[in-house]
Amino acid sequence: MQPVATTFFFYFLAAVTVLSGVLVITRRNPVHSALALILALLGQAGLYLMLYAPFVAGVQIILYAGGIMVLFLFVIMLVSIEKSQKEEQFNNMWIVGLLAALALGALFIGVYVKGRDLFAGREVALPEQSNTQQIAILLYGNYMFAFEIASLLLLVAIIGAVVMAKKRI
Amino acid sequence: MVPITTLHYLVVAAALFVLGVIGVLTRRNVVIVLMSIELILNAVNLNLVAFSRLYGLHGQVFAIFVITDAAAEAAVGLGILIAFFRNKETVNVDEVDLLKW
Amino acid sequence: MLDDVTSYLKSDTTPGQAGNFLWAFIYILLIFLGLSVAVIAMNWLERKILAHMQVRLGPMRVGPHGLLQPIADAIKLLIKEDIMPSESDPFVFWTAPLIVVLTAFTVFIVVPFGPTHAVTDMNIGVLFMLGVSSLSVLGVVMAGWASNSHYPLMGALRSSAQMVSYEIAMGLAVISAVLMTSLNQSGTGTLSMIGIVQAQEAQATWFVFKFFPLGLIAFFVFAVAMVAETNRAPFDLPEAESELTAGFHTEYSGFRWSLFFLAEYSAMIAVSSIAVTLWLGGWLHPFPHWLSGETWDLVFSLFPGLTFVFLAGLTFYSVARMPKHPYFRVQTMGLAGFGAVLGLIGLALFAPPVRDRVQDIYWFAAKVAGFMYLYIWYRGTFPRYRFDQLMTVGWKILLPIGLGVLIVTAILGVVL
Amino acid sequence: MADATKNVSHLELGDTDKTFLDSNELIINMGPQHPATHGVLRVILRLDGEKVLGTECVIGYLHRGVEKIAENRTYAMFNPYVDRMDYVAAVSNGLGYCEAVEKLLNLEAPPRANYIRVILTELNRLASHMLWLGTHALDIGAITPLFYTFRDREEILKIFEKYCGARLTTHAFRIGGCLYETYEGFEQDVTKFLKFVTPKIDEYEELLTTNRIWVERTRNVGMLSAKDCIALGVTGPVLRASGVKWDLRKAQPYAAYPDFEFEIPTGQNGDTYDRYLVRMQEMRQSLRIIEQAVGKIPEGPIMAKVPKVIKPPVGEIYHSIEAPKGELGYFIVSDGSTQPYRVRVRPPSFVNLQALEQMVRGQLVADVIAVIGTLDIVLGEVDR
Repeated sequence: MQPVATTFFFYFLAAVTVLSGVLVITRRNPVHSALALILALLGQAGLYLMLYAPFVAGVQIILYAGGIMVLFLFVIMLVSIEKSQKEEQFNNMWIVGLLAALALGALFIGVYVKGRDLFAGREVALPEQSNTQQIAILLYGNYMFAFEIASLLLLVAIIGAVVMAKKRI
Repeated sequence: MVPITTLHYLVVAAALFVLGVIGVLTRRNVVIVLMSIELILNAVNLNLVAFSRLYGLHGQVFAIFVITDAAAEAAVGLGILIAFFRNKETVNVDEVDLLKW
Repeated sequence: MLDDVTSYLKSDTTPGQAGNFLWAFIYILLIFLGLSVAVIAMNWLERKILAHMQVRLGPMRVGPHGLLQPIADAIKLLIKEDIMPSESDPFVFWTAPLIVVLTAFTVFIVVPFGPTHAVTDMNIGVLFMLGVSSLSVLGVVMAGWASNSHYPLMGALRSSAQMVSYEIAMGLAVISAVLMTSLNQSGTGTLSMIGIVQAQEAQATWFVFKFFPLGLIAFFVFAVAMVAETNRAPFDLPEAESELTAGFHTEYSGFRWSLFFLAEYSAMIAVSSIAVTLWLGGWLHPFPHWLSGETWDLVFSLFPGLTFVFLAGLTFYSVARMPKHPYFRVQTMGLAGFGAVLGLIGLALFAPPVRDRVQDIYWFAAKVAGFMYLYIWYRGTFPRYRFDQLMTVGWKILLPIGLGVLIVTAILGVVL
Repeated sequence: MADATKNVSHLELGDTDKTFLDSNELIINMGPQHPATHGVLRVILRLDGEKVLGTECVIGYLHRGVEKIAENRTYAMFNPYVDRMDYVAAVSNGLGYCEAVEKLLNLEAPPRANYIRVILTELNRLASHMLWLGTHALDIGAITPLFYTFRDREEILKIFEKYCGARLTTHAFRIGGCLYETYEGFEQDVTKFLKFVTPKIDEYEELLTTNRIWVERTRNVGMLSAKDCIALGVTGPVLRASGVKWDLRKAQPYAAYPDFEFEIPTGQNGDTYDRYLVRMQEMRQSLRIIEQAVGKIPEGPIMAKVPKVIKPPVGEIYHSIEAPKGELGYFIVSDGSTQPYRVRVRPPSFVNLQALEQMVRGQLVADVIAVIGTLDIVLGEVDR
């Protein structure tokens, strides 16, 4: 499949992602934030597809948008949001935080401006058709140990979440 | 038009990262702070996947591990949030100022 | 432009793969129209079949044998007042049905109606379908939350818990089918929907019968999980009307409610398509390897036409049985006209160029229709599960079975 | 969402005025406009997630003051009103009232009238149980039995219609016997119906009795021990399903019941499934009674000698019969005038409904539906 209108789609998806990101951190209502985050995640899945990473895109949709965000919505529905909506949304030191984050952004910009030439033209065409197989080979070959650790981590997370959220164990 | 290079993706990722950091540092609502952390993790993922075009598929595998991490983090974080809300009846990070009560 | 048209007709890939925008767009339109027609037809058929199971006639008044009933319903829904609860969250309330309906339709991008009859063929086709259909949970949760009412909230909580837990069993069953694609050969397994059907063609068996009874068990797990995924009886707890009035869409009315309705039926068709693709050979006609050869090909290619001619015959039989009272004259004529249309379609489908192209779609649709009948049949016969029992079935029965099948399939795949 | 509780704080169901998650309590108003409450019953449920912490029944939406009306009507004039209480089993209601007044007047209906009464009452029991089965199954999610039972109940209603002109609120009996002689072909009709309905009951059982989902939904749901049943005054199939062999038709025989052989089906566990089985068995026993009665309806008058103006002697009387839903009792106080001084009805549904709280506490929301269905309440009777 040769990509079509790459430039347009890139800017479109990037805009969707970044604007949704802005909405995530500015909305008063957490549910709206969560919806914006879902949109950002979907936009990012599109970006993954453009980067020839269909498997990651699929995992992004199925796990992030379909799984983790449902969890978020669940919790938002459980906690009272009406009270928190009326309160002050930003903490006392918001200006410091903002400045720090902007400084970080400036740092990024600096680095990218300086190292711009490092990236150009070095892209290799990845085999898109066998992407899933390649990832599987890496995942169950080179990264077998990490994979097992990840499964253990998930188990611990399940137990932790149950312990935390259950009223009486 | 300028062809889309890895740098473009890195800029998007950096923007997302900065947005996430702003969210974490300035918002009071724990839920939104957790969502901002998700944004940060996603920015990292985007970087990893973008770099995998330069250095092979390892980046994509790492992205999958990061997603796993994000799932674990969300589960535990939201669990803590529920426990916290049950005790304090608020979701403001400012109020989380005790290690034990 | 013309080049685009002709080049696709001769090619052997899907328009999406060939980068043929025109045909991809045509396919999207066709699928959209086809789905809408299918949902309307399904609405009528469900009411009719259910009615006949329950010793009653079902819709009989609007048009002959109630054929125009779905249209009347649609008009009613469209012109009905659209009520939004005053305490609801308008934005979320408004977007929830859109999300549900969008996800239900998006899934059809990768559904292969034939080797070339799909919008596109992604190499993560199955993953894409599962992922996108799992997004509809979001719409359900949002609908329940935004209504700001207790019954919808409980319906949404039930629904999301149910869909999230059955997705796991479903995924395991799907993986075991995907594993079957790579058997006997090294590393050619695929997630592509078209690839899976082609693998069944190449291995000369439908995956239901593969490693008997493993394929059958995986299929069974999927068949149960898919009913739960679509919130249909006997797993229709989220909208159990005797408990939660209408579950998450209690507060919806008019057009928005009809979007939920549309989404439910398209989701049913979508999961049935996955089942057909993964286990029942997709567009392949029955016994593609025993009954091959030119004669059999001819016989099977006549089926679409025969079906429509049979339906036309049935319609004309009904016309003959219509009461001869002048009051029924318009209805009789309408029914006869309907039969004539069916007959004409049937005759058109006998034409050689058409019948070769349509055959794949026909077999696919026929298999999906079988599943649709199953859905109706379930609804007519089964009581409803309770929530804890539903979870027991999902986590303690389907999940272990799915895991077991997956492991055994993997071992057999390596050994054989 | 959390503030949804604030609107119901006046219900005084304990201290619920906390945030939704902290108290973990959710108050749901089930009814009066709810598809599964069999009319206008309103149940306020206190829920912890899906678990029921407590219930409160709010009744009276259908209160018409039947008992008060009785005080301003003559004995004969009040007779049709009782049909409107349990409108599903109107014949039984009429029977109970007529027999109570007869007892007060110290007269007896002639045997032929008694036989007709038994046949019609048992037919009515069948009709009532069929309606119960259909709606109960519908509540649990099986829609098809409803249409089957309504189809077969129709045949019973047709017999009623032929006999007395009314299908639902029949007013079939009069004080002292029956007003109407059986119509031409009554016995054939009933026999035909018996032949028709016996396989149908097997059909219902085929659909439900061994259906896994049905069994899972009903077994060990809404348990009620025999002791609780007696303490709460629960009667009828609900009591019998808990293992108590108590049926007024045997215990205090009335009408022509001593002449017939039948068994009292009982259950063991007192759960919803047992109640279902008991009612199914009762339907078969009713068929048996009708079968015995229809062959040997004695000849003779159908009306006892009743004075034109009914003026019972001063006194009081309590008479109860086994209605489809349980013990239906009439307590009538006469002051010697043409109008009763007081009529008190002991409706089985009202008393049985008391058990709801006991049966659903700690169970799930879906079980509330099943339990309301299995109690077989008719709101016309609960509210009167």
